[in-house]
Amino acid sequence: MQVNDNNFEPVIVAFCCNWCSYAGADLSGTNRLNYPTNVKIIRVPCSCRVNPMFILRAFQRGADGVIICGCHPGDCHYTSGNYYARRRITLLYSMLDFLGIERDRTRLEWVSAAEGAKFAATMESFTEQVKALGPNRRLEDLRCRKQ
Amino acid sequence: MLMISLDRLDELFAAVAAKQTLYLPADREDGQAEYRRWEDGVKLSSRLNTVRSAKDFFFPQTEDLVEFKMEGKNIEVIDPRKESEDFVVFGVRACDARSFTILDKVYLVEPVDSYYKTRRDHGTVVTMACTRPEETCFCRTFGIDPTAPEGDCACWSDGESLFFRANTEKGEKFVDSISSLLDEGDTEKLEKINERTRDVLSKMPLANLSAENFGGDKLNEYFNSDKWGELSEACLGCGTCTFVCPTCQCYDIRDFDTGHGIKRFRCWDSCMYSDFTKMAHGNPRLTQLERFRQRFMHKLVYFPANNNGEFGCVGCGRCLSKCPISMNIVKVMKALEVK
Amino acid sequence: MQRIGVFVCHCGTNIAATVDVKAVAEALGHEPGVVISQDYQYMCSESGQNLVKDAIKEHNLSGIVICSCSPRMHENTFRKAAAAAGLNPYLVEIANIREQCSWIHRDIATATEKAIILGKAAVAKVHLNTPLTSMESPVVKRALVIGGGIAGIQTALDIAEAGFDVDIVEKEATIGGKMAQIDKTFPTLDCAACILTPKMVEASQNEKIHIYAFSEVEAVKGFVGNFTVKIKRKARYVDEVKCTGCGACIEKCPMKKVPNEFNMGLDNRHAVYIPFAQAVPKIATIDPNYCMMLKNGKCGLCSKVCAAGAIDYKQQDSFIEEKYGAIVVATGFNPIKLDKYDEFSYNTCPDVVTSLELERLMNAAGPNGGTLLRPSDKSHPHTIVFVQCVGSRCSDEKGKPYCSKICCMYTAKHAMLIRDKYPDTEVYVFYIDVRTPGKNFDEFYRRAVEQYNVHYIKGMVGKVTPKSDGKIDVQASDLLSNEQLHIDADMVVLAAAIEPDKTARPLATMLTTQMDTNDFFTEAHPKLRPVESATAGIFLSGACQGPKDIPETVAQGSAAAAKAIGLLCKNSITCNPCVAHSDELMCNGCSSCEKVRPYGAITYSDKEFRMPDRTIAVRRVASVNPAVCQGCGACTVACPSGAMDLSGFSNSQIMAEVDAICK
Amino acid sequence: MQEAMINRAKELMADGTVSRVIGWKRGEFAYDITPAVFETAEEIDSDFVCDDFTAANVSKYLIKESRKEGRILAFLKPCDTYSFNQLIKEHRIIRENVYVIGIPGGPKLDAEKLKARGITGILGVRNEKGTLHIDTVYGEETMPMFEAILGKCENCKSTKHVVYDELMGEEGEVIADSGRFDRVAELENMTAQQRFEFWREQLSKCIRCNACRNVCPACSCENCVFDNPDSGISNKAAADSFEENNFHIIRAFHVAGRCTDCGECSRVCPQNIPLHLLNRKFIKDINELYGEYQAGEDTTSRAPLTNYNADEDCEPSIVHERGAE
Repeated sequence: MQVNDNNFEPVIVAFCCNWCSYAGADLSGTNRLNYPTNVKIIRVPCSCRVNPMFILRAFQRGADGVIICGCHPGDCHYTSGNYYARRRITLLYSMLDFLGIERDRTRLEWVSAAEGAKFAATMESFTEQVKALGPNRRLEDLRCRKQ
Repeated sequence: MLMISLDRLDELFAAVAAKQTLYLPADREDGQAEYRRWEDGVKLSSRLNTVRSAKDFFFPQTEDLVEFKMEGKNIEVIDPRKESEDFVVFGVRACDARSFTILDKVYLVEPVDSYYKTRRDHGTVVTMACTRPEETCFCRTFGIDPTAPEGDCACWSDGESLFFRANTEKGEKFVDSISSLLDEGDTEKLEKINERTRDVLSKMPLANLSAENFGGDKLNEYFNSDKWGELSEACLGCGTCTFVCPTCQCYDIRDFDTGHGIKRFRCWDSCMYSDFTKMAHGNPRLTQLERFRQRFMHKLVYFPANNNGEFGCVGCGRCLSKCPISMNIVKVMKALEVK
Repeated sequence: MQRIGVFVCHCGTNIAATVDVKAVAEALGHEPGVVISQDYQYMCSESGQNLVKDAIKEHNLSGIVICSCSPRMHENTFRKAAAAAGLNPYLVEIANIREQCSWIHRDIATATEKAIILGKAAVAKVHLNTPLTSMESPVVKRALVIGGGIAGIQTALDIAEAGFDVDIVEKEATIGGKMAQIDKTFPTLDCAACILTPKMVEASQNEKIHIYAFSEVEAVKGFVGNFTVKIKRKARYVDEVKCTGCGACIEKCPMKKVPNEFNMGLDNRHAVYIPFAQAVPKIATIDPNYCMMLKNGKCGLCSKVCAAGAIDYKQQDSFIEEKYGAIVVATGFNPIKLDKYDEFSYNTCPDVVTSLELERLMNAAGPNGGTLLRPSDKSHPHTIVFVQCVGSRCSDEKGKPYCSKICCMYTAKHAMLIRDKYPDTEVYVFYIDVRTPGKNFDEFYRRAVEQYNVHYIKGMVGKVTPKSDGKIDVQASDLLSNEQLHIDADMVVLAAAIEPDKTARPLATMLTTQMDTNDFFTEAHPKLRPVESATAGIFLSGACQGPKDIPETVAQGSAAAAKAIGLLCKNSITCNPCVAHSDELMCNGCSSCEKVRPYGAITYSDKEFRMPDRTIAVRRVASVNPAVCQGCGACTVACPSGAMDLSGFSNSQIMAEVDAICK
Repeated sequence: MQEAMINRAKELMADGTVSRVIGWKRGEFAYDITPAVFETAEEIDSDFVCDDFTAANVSKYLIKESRKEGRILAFLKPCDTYSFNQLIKEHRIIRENVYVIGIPGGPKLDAEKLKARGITGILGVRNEKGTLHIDTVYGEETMPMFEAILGKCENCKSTKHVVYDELMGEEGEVIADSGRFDRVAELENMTAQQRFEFWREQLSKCIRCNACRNVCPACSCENCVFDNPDSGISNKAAADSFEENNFHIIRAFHVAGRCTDCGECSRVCPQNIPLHLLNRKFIKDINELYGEYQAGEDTTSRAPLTNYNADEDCEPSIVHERGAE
């Protein structure tokens, strides 16, 4: 069922915390570090703001991959938000895996405000990873599929 | 009567399915039966009381009504219906067959529901007489004879052969389409089986349940009964009874934003839900007691009051076996009945 | 109906070179609700801002989207511009098409396509933005310092200096803390009392400072700028106002065998006592555990001799409640208990002492009047062994995983002082590492080794055994020469690890501040906000945040004071309006949100509600204090019913962005 | 046991300790038991039942009942006490308004397992030494009792009551080797494709009747996100396979760390979807990743999802390292 032609351009949603990862994304821009246009960033105050509903919503609406980026453990602007996020997201990803959704469609990465290069590299590799999987068919809403 | 040997059923189904889609009750792994599209290898279940009723074929749980597409400031309205294909629903019990009569009274009166009507027009209902009723069966309470089912075409099994009788024009067409496979057979054994079925039914726990004291006459008395509180107190407010019910006909209409348009669809609703009939001003039935009462008043009082005494229940027994807390129309009738 | 304006910035060629800004403006102009969409060279310039302001007025805009650089750069600029034009500043959204688009992509077609999608997401979000108003919360111009050691004293003095009232709550009978017990300070060897006591007096005489000694914090309510603190004033059985501190009661008290805590139990005091001569406040305290009068009603001598009539055997604990704008925690430290270190014979041999006990043994006001004598037989010790890292840098459960930081230096000090005063004494120091980062610290240590010939031996002490002849056998290994050593010592001094005071944990719970696993208070940011706790309005001073020497403690005390002063200077605090809020009708009162709140902004109360089924019900519901909430959103996900949502980043706003990006 | 319960209930009502009793009321057949509140000794005498079919967990009803005037007596099976305790922890039940009597648990029986064997026209069921004698209109049928055990009792986690005011019968214990995670592990060891197909087949049966949600003691929200049009994910029917998945994922996630594994969700599912496996997956993950945790065991501990361990918590990438791809 895999549609794996080279023209496949995945839609990738990246939730980035305002204080570290969003700034890290800005830094990769400031340093002109290229990463694929497939990645579209949504700014959230903290990785702990990311509700599993948002992730599922993205897949419903046609995302092929979802990545969450937050401050490194210990560096959360709100001291502990990313620790809660880490548990929640671990369990959610594990559940998606349990339901047979491809593991490589989801990722969580800690990116600091100084890690512009890491941000770009992460997005590059994640996009490649999702591209290799082909379009999300297992967790999409057929009604939302582009015609 | 025309008949076919039971070992030739596959041949029969193949012949039907060659011309139109055929659905029939088939066994599931968990021991329950469900309607399945026939294909090679699908066997007719011995349990005709499927979890979901045959209502699904004419009034599916969700159904797209219309689509809107927006282009700039223009809105394009699209009818999503494709030309419906003919289909056959096989193995419908007498109670379920009667449910179509009830649904027809709702959907085929003016204004006619064209979505429902299209499906009714294209579907042929082939019923089958019951031979092994369950303790939850009480169709006879509503005047249904499980050994003489309605439907476009009825059939009976005597354990060796399957006998056919067309009841309608559509039924005749159905019998014609398979006539090459049918032979004339003797119905003597059949009569005995029907007799035994009726006998078994009279020994069932619910054999003496009567609906004669229900109907529109005692509307206020039933509505104001002090029994509702006790009856509804354990109700979870889930929709199981309504969704397995062959006669529940309520739906909600919702819009779904697909990102590139709007799909307007309808889906089953349940009067047990707290947002049922919620309107701009709020909700007319705010407590579970009122919602619970609505369901049974509708089936036992309002519906017959508006439909020449026809009850909104066919006694199929699904809600009896599926209610998570085992509260059901039989318990309601027994508790409520005013002689 | 929304009337949205879209403004696409060229940023010179920063954006325009890789993104077709005209195409972006054109495409976004077709989005629902968008009534005007234009591009401009430099949107952040004065004229660019005017363009935005004019459009807001001219088109009566209900929301604007700026497609430009990162919101981290100019979000505030455009919010101010919107406000100036009469539009609520929170009806502004930024689409980051520079850092996150034009600067990272090279192909114009794809970059433009992405910019349009980012713009659409911002438009979708702004549709759901609501006007937000920053709340103003008044600040009570009074600070509370919890702990009256050198950290607390310094903080209080600095805050008072700035003109604000400040209260010190000290659980002991006198302020002064650990520093009052110390003999000399490193690396200058000046007398601790000589530099501390003037500060104690200064604090007591400062009319802005009020000292609640022999008191404890009982409860804390409220939030930044507006805390209400209940303080327990423990009964001294002496009227603080009447007592002159003359000491007549102490002289007459027949109960003389009470272990003297101030001297680490190395000598005795009376049942009525003043901890030490320079105590502040200098008020006598009766110890109810030993006072005959309080125990069995027989005595009453002190009451008879007190000319001021200050003795009050019937005194009870009393409580006062006070409001504060800021709270500084300065609860300090204690050496750990050495009960578990049987190998050092601390519990069995009186000549094995801790470093703090040694301070008292050497202090002129100590049990021996400043002459170093063995506690056991009051003889002069000739061989002294110091054992470092007793319980510090310890991997097992007996000790602490961290370095206590001060031990290396005070041991060098002790060794040097002993060698200086008693040159006939041999001093050995067993160490794992000698850590001397700090101004003049390493020079100090080297003096001890080179000038005073202190024997520093890298190695561990395995066992300390008292011998029958009164000597102590110290069995140790020298790691450098790889030898086993036996030293016949007269005294052994253990550098016990230090730990936060036991009162810190319950206090942290009251203050809703965070602690690490060692019970040190956690700072809001380890590098950038080292003297603030994560809870607004709570500041950290001294060793309660981590092991510190005196200069660091004083520095942090002043830093905490500066932060507190910064807060107290304000008449009110402007709160970030992008905070959580709870829909009380949907709240289940399950407390999930309360568990993940980092700032203590969520509280519960029972409220009466008219329920959907017409009944009146009392329900437990959460409410968020917008002055305390910092808007992280942890609670919104913990809440299963979705009652908790975050202004500015609401569920529906984020989902609208998701939808726009994915379609 | 039933008689002892009836006597004790009447005693407690007579001496004024309680004013009402929540338990189970007999139905038309041998198995159709309804949870019910009894207000008089007569009602109890005539209708109160506690037998092989009284499987329903009455804890959730106590949210409402404990807020009514007067104290209510609740008979709780071991598994029910976990739900009860969890609801106490979440401040949903007012403890002092409930008098809890711990009663022995199951195994309870599942009438559907009788019917799945073709046994129908059931008039009565007798349980004799591990064999069920089922009296039907078609004659007597027998089957081994263990084959009729209700799904939720098959891997009982504990026969211990974690909360009660009074205990009837022997106190049990936590069953360490219940094997309740075996099926989850089996699924984990399948390929992603097989898991996907398994769950598609199961979840496509869902009719969104909400029975699982409405019976669930952990799903006690005033207003469920799936009913709330403002939540953005409300829906009434699973109009697409995504919504079938979404509902069950979100529901399991919302009760993760709170679900006591009482098994009511699977018991009430009219389509026999093994919903408890989703909850057990979360419980298994929590136990393995964050340390053993049993929701409802106590009323004070911090739930795994409202807690963290800064140094020891694993990264989400652990998903890549576990089980089959």
